Amino acid sequence: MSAPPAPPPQQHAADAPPAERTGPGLVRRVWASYAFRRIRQSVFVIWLVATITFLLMHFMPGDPIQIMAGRLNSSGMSHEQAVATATNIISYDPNANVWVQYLDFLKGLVTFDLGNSLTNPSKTVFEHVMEYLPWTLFAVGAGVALAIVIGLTVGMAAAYRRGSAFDHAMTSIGSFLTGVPNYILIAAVIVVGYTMLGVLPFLDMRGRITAGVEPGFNLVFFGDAIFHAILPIIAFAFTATGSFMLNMKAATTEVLTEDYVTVAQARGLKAGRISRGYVGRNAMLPIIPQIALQLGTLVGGSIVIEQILQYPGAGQMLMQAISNRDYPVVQAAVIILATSVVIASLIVDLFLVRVDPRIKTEGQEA
Amino acid sequence: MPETAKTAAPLLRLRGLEQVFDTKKGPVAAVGGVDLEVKAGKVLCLVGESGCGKTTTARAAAGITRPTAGAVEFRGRPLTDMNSGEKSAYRRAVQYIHQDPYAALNPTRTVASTLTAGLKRHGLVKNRTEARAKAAELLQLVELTPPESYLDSYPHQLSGGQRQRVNVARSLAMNPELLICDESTSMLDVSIRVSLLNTLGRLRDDLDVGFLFITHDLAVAKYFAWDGEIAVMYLGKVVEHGPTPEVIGNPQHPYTKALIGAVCEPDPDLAKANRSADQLRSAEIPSLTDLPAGCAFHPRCPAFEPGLCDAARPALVDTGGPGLPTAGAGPERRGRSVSCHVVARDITRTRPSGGDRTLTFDAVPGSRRPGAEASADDPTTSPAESESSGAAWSA
Amino acid sequence: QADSGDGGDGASGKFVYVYPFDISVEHYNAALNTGVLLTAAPVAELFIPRCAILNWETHEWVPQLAESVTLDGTTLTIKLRSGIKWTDDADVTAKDVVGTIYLQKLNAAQGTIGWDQLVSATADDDTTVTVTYSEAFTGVEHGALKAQVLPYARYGAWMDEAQGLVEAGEVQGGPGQVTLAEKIAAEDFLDEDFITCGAYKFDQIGETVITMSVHEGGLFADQVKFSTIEVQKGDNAASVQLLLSSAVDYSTQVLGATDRSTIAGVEGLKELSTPGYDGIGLMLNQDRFPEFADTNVRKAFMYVFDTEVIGEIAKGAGGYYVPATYTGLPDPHAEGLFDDVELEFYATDHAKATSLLEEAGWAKESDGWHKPDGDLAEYTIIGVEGWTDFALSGEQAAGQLTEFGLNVTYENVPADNPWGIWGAGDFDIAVRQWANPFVPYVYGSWQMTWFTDNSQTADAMGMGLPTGAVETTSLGTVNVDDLYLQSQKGTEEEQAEANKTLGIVFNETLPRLPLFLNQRVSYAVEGERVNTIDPGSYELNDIYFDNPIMVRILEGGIEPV
Amino acid sequence: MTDPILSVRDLSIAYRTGRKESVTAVSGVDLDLYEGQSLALVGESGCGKTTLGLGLLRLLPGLGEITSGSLTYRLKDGSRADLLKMKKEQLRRFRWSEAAMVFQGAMNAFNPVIRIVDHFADTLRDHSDGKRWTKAAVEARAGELLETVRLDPDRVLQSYPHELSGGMKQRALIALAIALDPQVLVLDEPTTALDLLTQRSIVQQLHELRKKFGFTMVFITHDLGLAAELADRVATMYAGRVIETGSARDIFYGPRHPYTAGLINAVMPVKGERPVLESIPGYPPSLKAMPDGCAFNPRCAFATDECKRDRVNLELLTDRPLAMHHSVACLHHDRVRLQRTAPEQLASVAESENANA
Amino acid sequence: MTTTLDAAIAKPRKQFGETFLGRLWTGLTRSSAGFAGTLLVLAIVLFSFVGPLLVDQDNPTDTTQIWTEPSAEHWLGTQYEGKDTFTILVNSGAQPIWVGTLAALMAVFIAVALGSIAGYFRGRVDAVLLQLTDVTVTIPQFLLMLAVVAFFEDIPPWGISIVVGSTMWAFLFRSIRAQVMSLKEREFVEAARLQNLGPARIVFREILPNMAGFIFVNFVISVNQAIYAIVGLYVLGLMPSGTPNWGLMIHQSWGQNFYLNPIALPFVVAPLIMIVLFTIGLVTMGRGLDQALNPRLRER
Ligand SMILES: Nc1ncnc2c1ncn2[C@@H]1O[C@H](COP(=O)(O)OP(=O)(O)OP(=O)(O)O)[C@@H](O)[C@H]1O
Ligand SMILES: Nc1ncnc2c1ncn2[C@@H]1O[C@H](COP(=O)(O)OP(=O)(O)OP(=O)(O)O)[C@@H](O)[C@H]1O
Ligand SMILES: [Mg+2]
Ligand SMILES: [Mg+2]
Ligand code: NI
Repeated sequence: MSAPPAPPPQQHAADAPPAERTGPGLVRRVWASYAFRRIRQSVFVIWLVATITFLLMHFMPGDPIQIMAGRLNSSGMSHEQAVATATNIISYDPNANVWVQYLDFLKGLVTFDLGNSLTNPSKTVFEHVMEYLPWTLFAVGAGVALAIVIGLTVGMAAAYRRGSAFDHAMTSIGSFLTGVPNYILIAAVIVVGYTMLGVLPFLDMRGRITAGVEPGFNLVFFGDAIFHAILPIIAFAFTATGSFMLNMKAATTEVLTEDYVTVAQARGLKAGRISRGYVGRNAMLPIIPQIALQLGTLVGGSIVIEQILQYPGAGQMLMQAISNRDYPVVQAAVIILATSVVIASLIVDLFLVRVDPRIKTEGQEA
Repeated sequence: MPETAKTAAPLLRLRGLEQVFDTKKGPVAAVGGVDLEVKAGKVLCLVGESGCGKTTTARAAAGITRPTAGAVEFRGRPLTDMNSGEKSAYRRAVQYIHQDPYAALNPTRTVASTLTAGLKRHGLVKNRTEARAKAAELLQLVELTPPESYLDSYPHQLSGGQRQRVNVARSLAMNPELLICDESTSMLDVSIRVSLLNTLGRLRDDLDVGFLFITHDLAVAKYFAWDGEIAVMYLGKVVEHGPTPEVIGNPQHPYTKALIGAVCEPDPDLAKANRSADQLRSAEIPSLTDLPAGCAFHPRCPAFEPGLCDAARPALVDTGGPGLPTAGAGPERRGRSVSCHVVARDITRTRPSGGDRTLTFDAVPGSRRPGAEASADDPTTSPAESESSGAAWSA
Repeated sequence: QADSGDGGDGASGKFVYVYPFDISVEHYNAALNTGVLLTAAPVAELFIPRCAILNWETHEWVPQLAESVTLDGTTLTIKLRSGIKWTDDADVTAKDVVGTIYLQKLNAAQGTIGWDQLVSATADDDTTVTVTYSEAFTGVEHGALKAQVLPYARYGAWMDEAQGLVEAGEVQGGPGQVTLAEKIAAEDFLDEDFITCGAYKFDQIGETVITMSVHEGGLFADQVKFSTIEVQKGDNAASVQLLLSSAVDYSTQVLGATDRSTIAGVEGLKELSTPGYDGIGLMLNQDRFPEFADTNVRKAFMYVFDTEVIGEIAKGAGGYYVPATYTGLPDPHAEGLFDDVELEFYATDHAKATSLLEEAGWAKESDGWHKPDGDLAEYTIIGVEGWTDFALSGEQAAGQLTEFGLNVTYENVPADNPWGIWGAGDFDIAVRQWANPFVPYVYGSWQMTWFTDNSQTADAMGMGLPTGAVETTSLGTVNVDDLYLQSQKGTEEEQAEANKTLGIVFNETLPRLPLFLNQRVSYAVEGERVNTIDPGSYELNDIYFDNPIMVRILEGGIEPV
Repeated sequence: MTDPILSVRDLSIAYRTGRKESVTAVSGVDLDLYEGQSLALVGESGCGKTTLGLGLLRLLPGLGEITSGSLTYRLKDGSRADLLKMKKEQLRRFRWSEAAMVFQGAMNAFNPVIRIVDHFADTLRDHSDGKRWTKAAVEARAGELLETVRLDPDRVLQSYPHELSGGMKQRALIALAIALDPQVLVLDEPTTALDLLTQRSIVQQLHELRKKFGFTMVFITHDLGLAAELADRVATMYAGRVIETGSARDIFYGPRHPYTAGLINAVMPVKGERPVLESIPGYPPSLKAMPDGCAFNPRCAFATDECKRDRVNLELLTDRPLAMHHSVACLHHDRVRLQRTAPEQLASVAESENANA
Repeated sequence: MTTTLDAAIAKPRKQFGETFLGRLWTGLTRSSAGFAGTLLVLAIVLFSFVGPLLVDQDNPTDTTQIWTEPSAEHWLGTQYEGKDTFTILVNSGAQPIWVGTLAALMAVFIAVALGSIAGYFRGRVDAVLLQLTDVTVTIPQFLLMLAVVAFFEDIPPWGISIVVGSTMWAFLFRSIRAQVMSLKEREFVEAARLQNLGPARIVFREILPNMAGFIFVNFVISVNQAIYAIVGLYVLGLMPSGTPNWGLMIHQSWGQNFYLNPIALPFVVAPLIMIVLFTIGLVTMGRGLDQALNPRLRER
């Protein structure tokens, strides 16, 4: 028989709840280590993503000089001169040692200095990416925000009226929105709104802002930025709205069957309090991680949307950088995107801990 | 009671079984040193509150988990020493029946295919026809007749009791010598529970199958293990162990007493009479990660004596018992054992020469029937200590 | 920039042009040859002028910053106009021009006609620049005259460094040049004003619109009739839309057939069509398939094609023209040169193609044409991913050959480095340009025909086309290498003679299969803001290299309503 | 005492299972509950106990529907009201202040993301009738209530539900249930998921609370022992119907329905000798395929053709006051015998009680 | 006794309604929406695979017939080369459909294989695979595809399937793994383990059949996602433009501004409608299946 453990402090108060023994200090310690573990894991994922991106870029065929030369050539420069011009701009050594490059790259990663864009060497890659990314983040963010507002309310309403015509209609719309590619939907919107009906000033809406509007903290600028971003926002909102709607409906349906909701009704609580404090709050919990996931996939999927909508955001830039073989930009963009996805999910996790008290003590499985 | 003196090794023996789980909150000693044995055709019933380690013990006995210390021996052979042939024999001889009859059956497979999978796998049948015939036979054995109306059913087409019977049939397919039933009847309704227990009892008697029977329901334990033994577990340890009629009718450990006292009997008059029965000092079970010092039960124990109970862990000591040899703590020991300082002390104090058992605290609360006081058999003991095995009403 | 309102005498109104710029990546460092805001656009003539512009019809220089230009033997004398000012108020002087020339010379690719031969440039005084060449040449002065002149005030340090390097014998790719190029590439001057000396200067640079106002003291500022030039950002789609709503006056975007039909109904729309100096043709890899050496086979292929259809599909109606002669020269070059020779004209004629192939020993069987050695003839035509006219031409050509019974498929190669593929001879048949879009000198076409993509070195065979000794029926064995030199450097008569001979050789041996020539079409909307938009005497000028409308604006030949 | 506090007449409840199909989970139930009584609803799993319990407060889930009957309560102000005719807001006010319910598996009765004290606050505030419940007032009231169920308010109030053990949650829920001093308390299997010892302490507390507050109780369980422990009266349900009602002693010592008798025969006692138990043969019918006549007839030893033909209604067996009657729905109730008979003196007690009535 | 046993043996093993296919069938036909979705999918598959056999494949370039209006001869008019738009449309569905299906098959196969391994055996393999999915999920899918497409230059259609499939599996992997993990802990699996049925048999006979519905539904969803990705690649113009297909039509419509021209609308709209119909079909079919095959929904 093993030796008995050191006697704990005498504490035999009736009904001493188990949590008391762990004490706040321990909880905080565990909590801290959980956060630490999550962060360490995130850093590892970012490193892996960076390395994979580096390798992909490194072994991707195609020479940025030749590609730029091709562009110059087709815009009216002789082939020789085009190559010379491209060489003048792009300092790129295709034969450099992989390891040296990789180590440089890692060093750059740590020091946040990934060098300059190949095709536009006067800018650091971060500057370059930041030129575009905020616009996409703005559009995606606004789209997701819109989707959250619409999707969650409609989804919840549908769950409340399960089986009604409203529910069937909304569920169909939700499946439609999630099922049909968002770029197809937005293309259809353009064709119908612009080409067929002529009510959508699509061509004026392209780009980020209208000429003459100075960026700044004023209504005109924001109004204009929104005017230009409205189609991307709608496009991004499409899928997200659909999936939030369906998920929210499912989650709400699930929560509605929970005992505590029935109990709340039995308690004669007001309907509004039940739907907000009891149903909504709990149904939201599983949606929150999906919001982060949606943000990630939408930013990733912005390539096609921005292409169709001619919205110069991160997707277009990425596409451009890839076809130009502007490796540093691609790397930086991917790393920034990956990092933001990772950070978003980290934030969501940490946020969930705040809104769902159950996680703090039990759910450390992650 | 077919008596004693079997020298052969018991079917299953647990020796100092310990199971410590590593959890985020620290090590959890779910089972902390359990010695038990089950003999062929006999029932050993394990009872105790939720979380006391019954399932963990059973799973280790079934070889599902590997204990962190101690040994599981099958027919005298420790599991760890077995070669693959022995191991597979052991696997077949020891079958496990789960608690939840719904979850234990694969919803995508028919009864027939559930029953024949093991048969086919172990080459116990030659072909499909034979397998099916065997399956039908098994269904009859567990009283699912006519078998053909069940063979091609899916689990969701069966009721809970029927499913549990299929589970039993599946384990019988392996010709088991030992059935480990983990709360196998607790999800069933009373009437169905009885009939299943009766079926299991028939298997025990007719097929000489041994049972490690786990339940938290003392009534079930009493009903099914009347001829066998009961071991009461508390926080990973056996606190009382003995023949069923003894343990139920004359519990010694305060915990066992509390358990028996807490049972609600289907008898309104009896219930009314015992309404004011004693309470434990605390209703909460301590956490396994943070066990109280000394006797793990002391924070709740009505017989708690400061300085004695919270100092050291009590050992499971033999207290003897009527008609059972008290000497020789060897494997053939059939006496009662209790792990309680107070009981141990009182035995040595009042019975230096081996007299009668005496307790200094209230005996089982709640077994007093109005007007039944008169049958107290020993005026020197506490007035509460009343009936031994006297049945107030019988069949 | 303090704006003075309208500049030139009586200048008023607005001229709107559309061009796909992108201020989020473009910069103001004009010493860099690419990525500079609007300097590659035709509208650059209006704000960052050159010494002279070429009149493509007469091959005469139209002086711009220069007052006069004379090439005397190997010496080019540029006399600059005086009194022209940069937007930073400094005078435009010879020093600016010399510095510009050295920067260009140092950064120019080796082998570039005009820069290779340039020895030195000197500022004789404030307005006189003398450029010395190592040898005389048709169009040798092209590079020096057509460089956009940069202000010494901003680029002086680099200009001096370039001059020093050139004088030290440094060429493009040398270590000094590379260092300087990197230094230049790392600068964008986005925080400073763009210093220019043209008739207009930047007023507002917005994301989608750039406006320019008259730059008093700038070149021709007194002549221009518009007070504002507006450049709308727009790719094809946008320019179509802008044209539809008459929001622009002039567009040089290359529009497809569909776009053209979209805008057809716009009021006041004017198509300005100029014969191009290049076109699309096919290269046959003679190194890989010796049977292509047989001129009968080449001719047979040529007779199979319905080039009208191919041009129509690839470029749309009006976007192409079928050459008047199959001499390897665009119509403006060929005009009058071959009046006295009888040239074969390759119009669609399957019967003729059949007989030519049979003559070459080919035979048509159920599975297609078989080569003289009995093997089935199977070829793949390659185009370039994303180069739509190539892809469409290649697809159509392959389709037509297939219809004729040849097993020909079409495939795209990535746009990474098609020159690498062509140069290496890594193709059966490739879609490729023929003639030469950049300069209106005939030898450019010959270079493209015989030498570009045909270096014939062991690791880069190209087409595998012989040039030292070419068999012809009417002229016997001809040395194309020699003739090519004559067409560049000889006297005018010698050049003409050589060109004529080479034309005949081309016509008989078809070193490339010419499918069609590009017609350059641009669009103007008249009557909205602008009276008439007309190229005037610069009808033949290429819209990208010496845009006639821009010259006319500078001359004051185009006026607001 | 003549006026029942709750009166159920011919109550039927159905669940929609498909677009056009539905199953009747509770059919034609008549029940009267008199002030201060505690009634146990017993029966096998799936017989409709929970459904009936929920129905008593009109709390049926979306797919459930009361298809017929009436449900009248005598309210605190003495008036009677038919629950089925109440408007939404009326119903809301009725719930918890007139009748509260403690649910099966109280584990999930609390909203996991808000603290216990907030549950009290929500309840009190939504039934405040204009009174402002400050935080302090809520805490004081909740603390008081928790103390009546022997919970430490300092600890429990600020806890999240998952931080409490099952027993604590159950007690907290009981405290919450009596927050508005309801007249009727419906408890659905309040102890099923709990350990024996915890169960015992809860039972104890229910006794105390009942003594203190005197509420009327409907107690749903399939554990007959618990029913014996807590109930004054017992109603046995089988396949959606109440087939026997009577005082606890009637039911436990003299059941008159073969099913009730079967149930009691199948109960294993802990104390006393080990009897040989017999089970009721067969399995309960599926709601979708109810046998004609008496639903129990396929399992019944006494079944005759008549049983298989006609629905059998409750029949009053005694001429005691209505509050204490014994009724059974069986044509052969006189043939039903409990296998183990009650001890003589007890049997006589039971008989005398019957005789007195 | 023997007679009853014989009777038992003689009984047919399974009724159709209880087999997986049977449940699939009922799932597809039970709800009218699911049935309609299935019909829609079938219709488009037929249109795209059988249609080309029925339609005259001779669709010559005809410069005199560019952008004509729909007519009896040209149901959807003609396009920019004067070819019949309808013929192009008929030929455009096959590739996205089979490439998408192949990609989905691949994604599902990888996800199921790796997911079962990771979920069943856990341990280091699981940790590595999880890390891998973390990474794959973190890198934008399109970027991965772009890189691979660029890497392999001239990529054949089945290659695209592989590319798309191999970037798509990660999401499914997680849910399969989670399901296997939870199923593994289910008591019937433990029961099978106690009967020594062997890991392969347990995974394939005990665990996977319980996920068959889930897997199938996810397959349908994956087809949808694969088509999203593949058509997207075409729309971006990154794919060889050989065979006609919906994505290419959209690419041309946008790249060459056909969408601005009302006369080109049939050409522009036709592929959009086809994709919308096909995806709606898949989605409703998936929902119908989900209802039929998801045990949670089924047992209600
Ligand atoms: N895999 C495991 N990891 C960590 N702790 C475990 C594990 N399995 C069981 N435990 C803990 O061990 C203790 C004993 O559990 P066990 O399941 O054996 O109890 P039990 O007596 O069967 O309870 P019940 O009556 O509820 O079935 C519990 O506290 C439980 O939380
Ligand atoms: N939401 C529902 N939809 C359809 N049928 C239901 C629903 N809820 C319950 N039922 C059915 O109604 C019958 C009565 O169920 P109920 O929950 O009232 O039984 P119970 O007596 O409380 O059983 P238990 O003892 O298991 O709690 C059961 O047959 C059940 O299957
Ligand atoms: Mg257990
Ligand atoms: Mg219930
Ligand atoms: Ni003790």
